[in-house]
Amino acid sequence: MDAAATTPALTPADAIFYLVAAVSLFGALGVALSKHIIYSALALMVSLMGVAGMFLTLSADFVAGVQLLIYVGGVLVLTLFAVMLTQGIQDVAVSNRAVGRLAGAAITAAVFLVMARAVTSATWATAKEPLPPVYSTNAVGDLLLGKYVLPFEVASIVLLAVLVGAVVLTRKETAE
Amino acid sequence: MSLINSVPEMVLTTKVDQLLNWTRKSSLWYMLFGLACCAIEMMQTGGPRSDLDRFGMAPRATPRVSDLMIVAGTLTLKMALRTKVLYEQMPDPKYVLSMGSCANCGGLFQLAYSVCDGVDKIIPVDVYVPGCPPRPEALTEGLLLLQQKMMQERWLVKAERPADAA
Amino acid sequence: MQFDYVNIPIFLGLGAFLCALMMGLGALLRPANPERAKMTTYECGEVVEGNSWINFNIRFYVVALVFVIFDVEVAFVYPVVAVFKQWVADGRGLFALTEIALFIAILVCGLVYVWRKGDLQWVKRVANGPAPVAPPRTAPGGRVYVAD
Amino acid sequence: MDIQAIHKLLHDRFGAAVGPVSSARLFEFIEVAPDRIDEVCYHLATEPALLFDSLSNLSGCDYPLRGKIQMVYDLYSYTHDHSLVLKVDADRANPRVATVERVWPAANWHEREAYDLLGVVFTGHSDLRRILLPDDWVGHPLRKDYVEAPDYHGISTIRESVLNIPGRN
Amino acid sequence: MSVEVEFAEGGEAFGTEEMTLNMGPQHPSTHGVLRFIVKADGEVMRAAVPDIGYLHRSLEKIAEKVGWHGFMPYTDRVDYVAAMTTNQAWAMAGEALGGIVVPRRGEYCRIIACELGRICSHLLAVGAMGMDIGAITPFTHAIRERELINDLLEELCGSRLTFNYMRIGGVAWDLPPGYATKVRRFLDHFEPIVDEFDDLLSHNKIYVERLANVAVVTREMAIAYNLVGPNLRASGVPYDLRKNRPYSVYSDFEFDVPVGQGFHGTVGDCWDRYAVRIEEMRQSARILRQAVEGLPEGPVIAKVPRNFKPAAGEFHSRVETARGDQSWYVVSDGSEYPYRVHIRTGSFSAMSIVDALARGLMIADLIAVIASFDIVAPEVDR
Amino acid sequence: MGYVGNIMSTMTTIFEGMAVTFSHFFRTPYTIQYPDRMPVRIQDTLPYRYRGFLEVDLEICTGCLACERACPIDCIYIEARKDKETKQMILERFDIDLAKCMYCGLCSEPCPTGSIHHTREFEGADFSLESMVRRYVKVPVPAYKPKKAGEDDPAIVPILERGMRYVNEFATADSPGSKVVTPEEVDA
Amino acid sequence: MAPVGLQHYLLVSLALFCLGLFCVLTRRNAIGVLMGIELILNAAAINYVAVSRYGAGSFDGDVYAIFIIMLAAAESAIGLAVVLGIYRRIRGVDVSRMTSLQG
Amino acid sequence: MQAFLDSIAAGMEGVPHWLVYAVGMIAFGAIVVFGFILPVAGVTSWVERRVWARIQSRIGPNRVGPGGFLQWLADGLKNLLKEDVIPDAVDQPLFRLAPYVVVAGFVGAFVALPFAGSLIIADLNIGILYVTAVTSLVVVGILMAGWSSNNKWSMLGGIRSATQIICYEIPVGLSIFPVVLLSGTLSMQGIIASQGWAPQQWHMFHSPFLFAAFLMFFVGALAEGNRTPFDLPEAESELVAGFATEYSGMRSLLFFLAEWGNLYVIGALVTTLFMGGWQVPAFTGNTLVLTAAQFGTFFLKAYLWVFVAMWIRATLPRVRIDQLMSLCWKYMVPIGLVNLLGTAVMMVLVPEGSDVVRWVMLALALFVLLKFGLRVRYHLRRANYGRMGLGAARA
Ligand code: SF4
Ligand code: SF4
Ligand code: SF4
Repeated sequence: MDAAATTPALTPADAIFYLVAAVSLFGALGVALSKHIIYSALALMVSLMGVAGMFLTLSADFVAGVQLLIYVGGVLVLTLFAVMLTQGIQDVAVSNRAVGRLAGAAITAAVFLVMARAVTSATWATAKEPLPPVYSTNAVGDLLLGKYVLPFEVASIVLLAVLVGAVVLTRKETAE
Repeated sequence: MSLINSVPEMVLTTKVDQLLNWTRKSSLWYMLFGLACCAIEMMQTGGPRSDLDRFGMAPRATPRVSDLMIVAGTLTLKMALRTKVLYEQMPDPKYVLSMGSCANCGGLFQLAYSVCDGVDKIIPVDVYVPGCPPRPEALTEGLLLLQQKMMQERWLVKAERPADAA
Repeated sequence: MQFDYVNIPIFLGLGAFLCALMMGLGALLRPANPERAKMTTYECGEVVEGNSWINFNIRFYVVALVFVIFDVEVAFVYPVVAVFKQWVADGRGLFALTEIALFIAILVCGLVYVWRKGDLQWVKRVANGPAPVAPPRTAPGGRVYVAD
Repeated sequence: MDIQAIHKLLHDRFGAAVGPVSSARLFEFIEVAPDRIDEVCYHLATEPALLFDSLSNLSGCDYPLRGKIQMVYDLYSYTHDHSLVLKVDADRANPRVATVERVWPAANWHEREAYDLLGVVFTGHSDLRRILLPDDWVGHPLRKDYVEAPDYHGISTIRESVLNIPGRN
Repeated sequence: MSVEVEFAEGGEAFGTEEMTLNMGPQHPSTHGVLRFIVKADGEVMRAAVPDIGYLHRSLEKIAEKVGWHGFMPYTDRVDYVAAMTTNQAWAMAGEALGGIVVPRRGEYCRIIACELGRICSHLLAVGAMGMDIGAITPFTHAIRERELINDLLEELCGSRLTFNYMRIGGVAWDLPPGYATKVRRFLDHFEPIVDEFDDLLSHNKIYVERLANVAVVTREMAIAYNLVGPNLRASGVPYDLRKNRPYSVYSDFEFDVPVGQGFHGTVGDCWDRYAVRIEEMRQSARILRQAVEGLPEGPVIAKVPRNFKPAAGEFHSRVETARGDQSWYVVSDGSEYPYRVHIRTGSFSAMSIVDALARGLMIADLIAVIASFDIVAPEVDR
Repeated sequence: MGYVGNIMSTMTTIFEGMAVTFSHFFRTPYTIQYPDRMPVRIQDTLPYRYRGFLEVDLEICTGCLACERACPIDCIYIEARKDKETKQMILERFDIDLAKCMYCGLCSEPCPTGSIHHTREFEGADFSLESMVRRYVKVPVPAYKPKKAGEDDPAIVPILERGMRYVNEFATADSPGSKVVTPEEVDA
Repeated sequence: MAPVGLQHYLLVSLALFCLGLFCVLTRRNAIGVLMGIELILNAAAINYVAVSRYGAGSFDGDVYAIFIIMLAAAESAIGLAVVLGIYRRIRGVDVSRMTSLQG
Repeated sequence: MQAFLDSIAAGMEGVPHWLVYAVGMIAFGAIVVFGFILPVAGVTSWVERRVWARIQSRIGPNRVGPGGFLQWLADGLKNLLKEDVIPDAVDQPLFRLAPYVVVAGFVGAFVALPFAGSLIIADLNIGILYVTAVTSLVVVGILMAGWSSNNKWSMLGGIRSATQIICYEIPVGLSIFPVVLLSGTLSMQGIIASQGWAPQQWHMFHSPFLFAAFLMFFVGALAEGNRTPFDLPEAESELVAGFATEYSGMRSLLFFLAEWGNLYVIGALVTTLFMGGWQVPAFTGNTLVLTAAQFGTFFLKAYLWVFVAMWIRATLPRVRIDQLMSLCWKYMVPIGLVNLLGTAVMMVLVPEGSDVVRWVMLALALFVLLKFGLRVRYHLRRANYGRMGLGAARA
């Protein structure tokens, strides 16, 4: 929808953007703060879907689809399996945690401020308008078969390695 | 916030009550609870010849989703305790139909040392069906009787449920 | 295009709303008298033994693991097959075909590997195993008298 | 092989532990001492000539007048297609019979049942628990002098007849 | 702990905890009120300990209270799926002790009733088996055929399930007019239905996969645990009381004793137990045809005093019920009440073997095992 | 069976099974639409021997208590006393507990006149057990006395005939088996 | 408010990144850490896409994003496998005791 | 739909467009959810019971409303009035949330499902990918339900169900690829447009590979929908009611709603991918009539598969979990890969596909149908208890 049609205050597109951004950040907060690991996993789901939304606003619909397919359908489920199949995996009584919450918050805040400064101050080549919505799947396909054909194949090798590696890991555990 | 038994008697509320009763009686899900010989007849009642499904009555595996507990068979003392638990795990509104002499009053096993003569010693019974075993049609008749009883109940209106035996 | 996608959250919302509506209506009309006994966990009428949140068999997890890898593969192949027709039309079909074939071939190696290693087997012995045998006859003697 | 021959074999081996061949009118049986029954059965089950490979029934019966509880072993051999009945008289006050569970696994549950209903203790049995009745049950119902408990976990076991018959059951 | 490693890949080593599942007493699959305490690791069972007695109706004690004639209706309840055979066992005990000879026609009536009952029971067994494996239709079809048999028996003795048809000395009612024709008509209809069962269920790939090679019972194990009837025969032991020690008039009839062939798997697996039952239905049909053909004339019951007092003595009465050799140990002290009755049933021994079989199988298989043994709760508990 | 073999056998067997189930769409359903949508009352389709609820015809009850004695579980209760002057049996109570009865038929077997007999009635579901006790004697009635010369009272005759027919259904040692139609005979 | 531009996306992804970082720093158990890492990877993916949209105006960003997602999946697969392994050994997942990885 | 809203928006002056769009979209969504999904799911439950009943030579629900048609309504209302039990042991928030996630996940699939040529909520570019992706929500929901119930049956059921669904996403995805190869797009309408209305133009009959893909897709979809022979999670004889064991009243019904609705989704997908979707010959110029015809065609085609699913459920036993896995990984995945490559090769060799193959495939299919008919006739001839009728033995 063209921005001209409405008041400069807040175009629907922008509204949608803020919405999804809010969703993903909210989810991320949940991940960071929630007590029970399962809840953070579900918060992660929310966040991931928010990110998928942002991909959409960037008219990268295929990436969004993949995000949904792999992250929510794959990684998240895998995580849930791990958490559900091994109880007590989240409540381990340990004295020395990596970093205290406060410290962690401080560090994070610092990082955020510095980088935010950088982001806002730097001038980005925003001259170009975002592309008109096109059929991104085919574009990606063409790239994968053409420009990125080597990474494409490498990816499959990586996957192979991961598959074998992970399975071997689990089997090593089982074997002993 | 529930409207149950809190609305004054009105034509409307009576009508609504009838509607609610109608839905309840037209989908009476009974829990699979065959205990002895009568269980066979209960199966046959669900079977092709006299098909309980006609009345929208379907067997259910868990007490959580069932409205009716058909106590079909001899209730031994060992089983009686479990029966109570299962009955209590059913969500309201729940009904109990006692099928066969054993469930009614112990029947021929009143002579036994290990049999709880009568399920009504454990849980409130709504309808008794005589027979040993009651043939499928007899069970069907008992269920229809139960349906009649359900139609009498009042939900919205300030009134006691007749079924409130508990 | 974003217009199209806005429908997705709307539908998800509607789905949730559907549930909310049902539960809400129900809340008005359904009886509620929770008793302690009613709130116990169902276990075929028995008293529950132990929590069900336990360490489950890892087997399920391994399967999920294999799944994730192949899920990624599927995700990769989607765009490629989508453009394949175009490429064939442009006469570069053979090249694309080889690429896809190579990609899949490599993954098939993985599949074959886990298959051979028996990670797709659910349990090592479920059937075909040695049939259980009756305990062997043991000559009496060494009496153990139970106390009474 | 007929019962006389079997009895001869057993008698030669176990002597006094094996009683004479006596008759229960419709079948004949051999009486065995309660603490030797397992050895006798083991012999019967393993001796190639006999090879009683299955215990087809194990019943018990309470004789308060004789002060005995009698266990009846009904053996059958699928290999030789012959059968044999053994009897064991246990003292009613303190009935103890050696287990044959290790000879025929089938005996396991039969003995548990006999323990449950008759109170016969099978010495050496791997897990001698009640099998039919709940563990907290009192008494052994199949004893002739068993009296029913008035109630079980608050469930009364008596039900007055609706026929309210004066002065009857 | 070697077992874990042998069974479930990565059970113990991965610190998997065992999950204790209570299967039953109220459970859709267990036939009647049986209970199994299953120790499972994921889907694999480490143990499945049966806990029985939820239907213990103290029949053996009641027998001592109600007298010889009065106990007949109770025998119906020992095995309510095929009550006729239990009737017969009790009647035979009484006759043996009382020295009564049953008229030939009476024996024929009994056999007709018993074989109908056997078909009835096997129908339920195979149907329930399909049901437990997840096929809902065969069960209802089995029920449908049962209804026809019920009609026949109802006409014969006035009840669908608890027949109380036999009396010590014979049977209570003679065959009603035209019965032979009706039986024959039923068989003409029924035999194709069995073939249809084969097409619908028996050889279905999924079904076979679920049953073949599962819970194999070797010949030795079957004998050691004293399995009887179809379960024993499925393990390849051709032993059937009706053939090996013919009681009643079974010696008059032509019929085969089906044994497990390991058709789809190993001899003695679940599928064999199923197949044996299917085949036995056909054999029963054969017997029925011959029985209604060669029906002799004459009375159906001998003279038996109303207060029947057999001379003191003991007897092992054994009949081949649908669940196999059922052995009754009956003691009479010459009074009008039996002194002691003990019933050893097929299901009891079948139940005692389950634990030994279940280790290492999957939870789903336990269901198949129970079903394949055709265990009926009252027979186990009595 | 090999890889392909598995697939093929799966296909074919499932195909066969589907054919069987599909054929049932062309077969008439087997259901009897009890209670309301039936051509005839189901009771009338039941066989004569059906053991439904018990019924007592007091007109022909001799008060011999044979039934009460025969019942293994005492669910029949009869009170009969002999009238001093008329030497007449008077039935004062005749109760049957249908909730306890096991419908075994042992009571109707010894009845000399077939007064107590099973009907083909089975619909007795109710909300209470008390209502299942059948009390046949409302007011004390004199028991029936069989006459040497056979029954002549027109009011009793049909009932007695019914009773005797019922009794005759039970096989006795001397009842000939010829009641049965021989296999060759086709049934009407 | 200015119309949404590249900077907005960058800021959001930055925020995501920081939250992920926070997770990684403060989470006590390894699975939490893995989740944090996933958040970070997401942030990166957003950057790629956004930049390539607004900057180059091409689809290369999408491809990168897909590769990142692929890597994230791989990482979590391996990571979880390791975590499970350790947990099953020392009954508890805790990065501060990762030393038990060697051994 | 966008065009339609555009026209409205153009018509309305003064009202901000986004408002019109928002209202319009929500309205359409509501129509689909409450006017289509609910009734279809409900009626499906009733039809299913009737179909089973007939196969089991029963009658099935026929008392509630005309021919029992209102049975589903009664069931729904009844469960609405059932007490809502939430056991103590459960994890409350997740337990309450799970049905929402499941239902949302399955309703979400309808966004991309076409109903007719011009009737589709949103013809997403990644339509089919989206549909497969959004089902993963259902997995998460089921896992939540199973875990939060803190009941052993639920736990087993939930894990089983999740494992099964995710695993079968692979074969399903693989069997979608050949179609995508042929149509060169992921969008639903695009896929439909790349086929014709005539059977031999359907992807199904394009080549043996496609037909195999079609079978695999259907089987895989059944497995994803937890339908027999893959209904392990609700295996009543083993796990009492699977992950829904502890759920009572409305909550449990919501799961069933998702299951029944899912049936239609399966049918619609099969129709779209392999059976030419809503395509009808352009017999009239009237758009309205044409759309109606297309809708009818699509619905019937889709419901045909719903019926087949019910029929299968009434016929087949249930597989064991390890067999489920080996079927997926050892049979369907390899075959799926072969399909993919085979189709690709074929496209390289004969880019337009060969009509000969199409006709041969069609002929083969018809032959199988004929054979089937003959078998049915044979079974009817052999044993028809209809001849016995009521009280055969009573006579
Ligand atoms: S009432 Fe009769 S048929 Fe029913 S369970 Fe009791 S004894 Fe069996
Ligand atoms: S039918 Fe049996 S139980 Fe009933 S009254 Fe007669 S004898 Fe007693
Ligand atoms: S009913 Fe028959 S048996 Fe009973 S008292 Fe009367 S006459 Fe005698």
